[in-house]
Amino acid sequence: MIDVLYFAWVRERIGLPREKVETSAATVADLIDQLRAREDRYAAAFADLSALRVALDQELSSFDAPLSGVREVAFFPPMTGG
Amino acid sequence: MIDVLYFAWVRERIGLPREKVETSAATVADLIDQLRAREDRYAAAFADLSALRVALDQELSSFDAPLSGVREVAFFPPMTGG
Amino acid sequence: MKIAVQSEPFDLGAETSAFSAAVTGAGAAGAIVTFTGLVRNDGGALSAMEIEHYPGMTEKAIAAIADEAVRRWSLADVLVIHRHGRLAPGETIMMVATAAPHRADAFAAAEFLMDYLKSRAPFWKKEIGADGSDWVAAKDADEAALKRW
Amino acid sequence: MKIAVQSEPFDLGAETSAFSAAVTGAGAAGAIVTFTGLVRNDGGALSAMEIEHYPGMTEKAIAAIADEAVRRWSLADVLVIHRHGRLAPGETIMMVATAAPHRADAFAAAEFLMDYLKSRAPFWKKEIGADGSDWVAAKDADEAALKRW
Repeated sequence: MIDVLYFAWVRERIGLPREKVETSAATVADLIDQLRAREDRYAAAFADLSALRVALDQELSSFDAPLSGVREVAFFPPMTGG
Repeated sequence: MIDVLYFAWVRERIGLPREKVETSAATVADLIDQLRAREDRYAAAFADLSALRVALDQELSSFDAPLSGVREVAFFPPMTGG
Repeated sequence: MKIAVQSEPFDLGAETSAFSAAVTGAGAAGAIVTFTGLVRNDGGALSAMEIEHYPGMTEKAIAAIADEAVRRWSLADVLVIHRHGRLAPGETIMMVATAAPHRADAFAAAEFLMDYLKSRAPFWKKEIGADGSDWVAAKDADEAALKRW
Repeated sequence: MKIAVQSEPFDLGAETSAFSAAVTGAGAAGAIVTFTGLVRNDGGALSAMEIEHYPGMTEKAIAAIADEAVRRWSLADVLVIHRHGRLAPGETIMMVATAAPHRADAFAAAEFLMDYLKSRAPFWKKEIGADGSDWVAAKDADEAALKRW
């Protein structure tokens, strides 16, 4: 079980801010494939990975990063702070 | 008659902040030659022109600038504001 | 070093005074730079800005950016305050302050902090206007700005 | 635009607040940068700093520099305060503030103002220590800094 968090328009498209996901995905990309297959709203949120960023346990990471040992995965658009 | 002002170490070397000078100098450089010839303290103050700046009527200028029409000449070291 | 992530407004003048008093007491600082980000009015089209963030990660990301600034430049102190939640036009969104012996370091560190906070701290802005709302898109220029450091 | 040349201390926090309030009321500013110059302690060697200036020319030179900043960048407002006379370690020497729609303009204009105030406004600093006093020498780096604009 892994905590998956969504922010900004990713949260809005998927319709929830966080959920627990049962997964044996080896990498972030594998997890995305699993989520995309669930429902259209997931497929829509993950349609264009170039518009997405991912953080693993609150550190920015990449889509090919391994998930082993990771407790929290967050998906969000490019940040717009400051 | 022209007002001649001195600032910072130029003022200290010459020993006064301002004076009126009777001059027919055509340029700043001519005026400096006239002042240098007066006394050692002027010669000391104007020994190294690369360490000096000049303003004519409160605008930064150059040593070869003409003095015609100028009422106020100021000599000082490079500025150190800010 | 002070880092604050908060929904409450902050008093720019009071924060600037307190930051300045702390570094001038120590005596090593000759230069203080502050940057303040405000919600622009945009000709009245904007009624509010909503700022979402990632609690937990936000504080860590800002601390990492501030630590990097302290490593790169000779700084006497660093301050970062960033708000989240709903803000009206004219309200302060965030501020950074840097203190350094020399002005070049204070300016460079403040610009570095801003460039990184813009694109590497987990905040997302949504503009709320009369005709609906829209997430602010990240600009290529903001990503490009990181390359100069 | 506010330009002040004065011997009296100024309140950095209050000046920053007032500058910010004026530009946020207008609504066009998204970014405010302030720079403050302080008398450094230099390890206790400095007992005071004496700042001489050229009354009359000082105000004109600062106004010309500020006007040039307004010509070069998109600015909502500019503030310059510069003190003269005898200052103790830790005291504020001067400040500039810039307000702009975007942060790059606010930063660039503030750095431009500082570079020009440093070498083109008629102020001269003298450091007064236990072992006597010395005029601060202009740095080649300060003159070189003007070339980037």
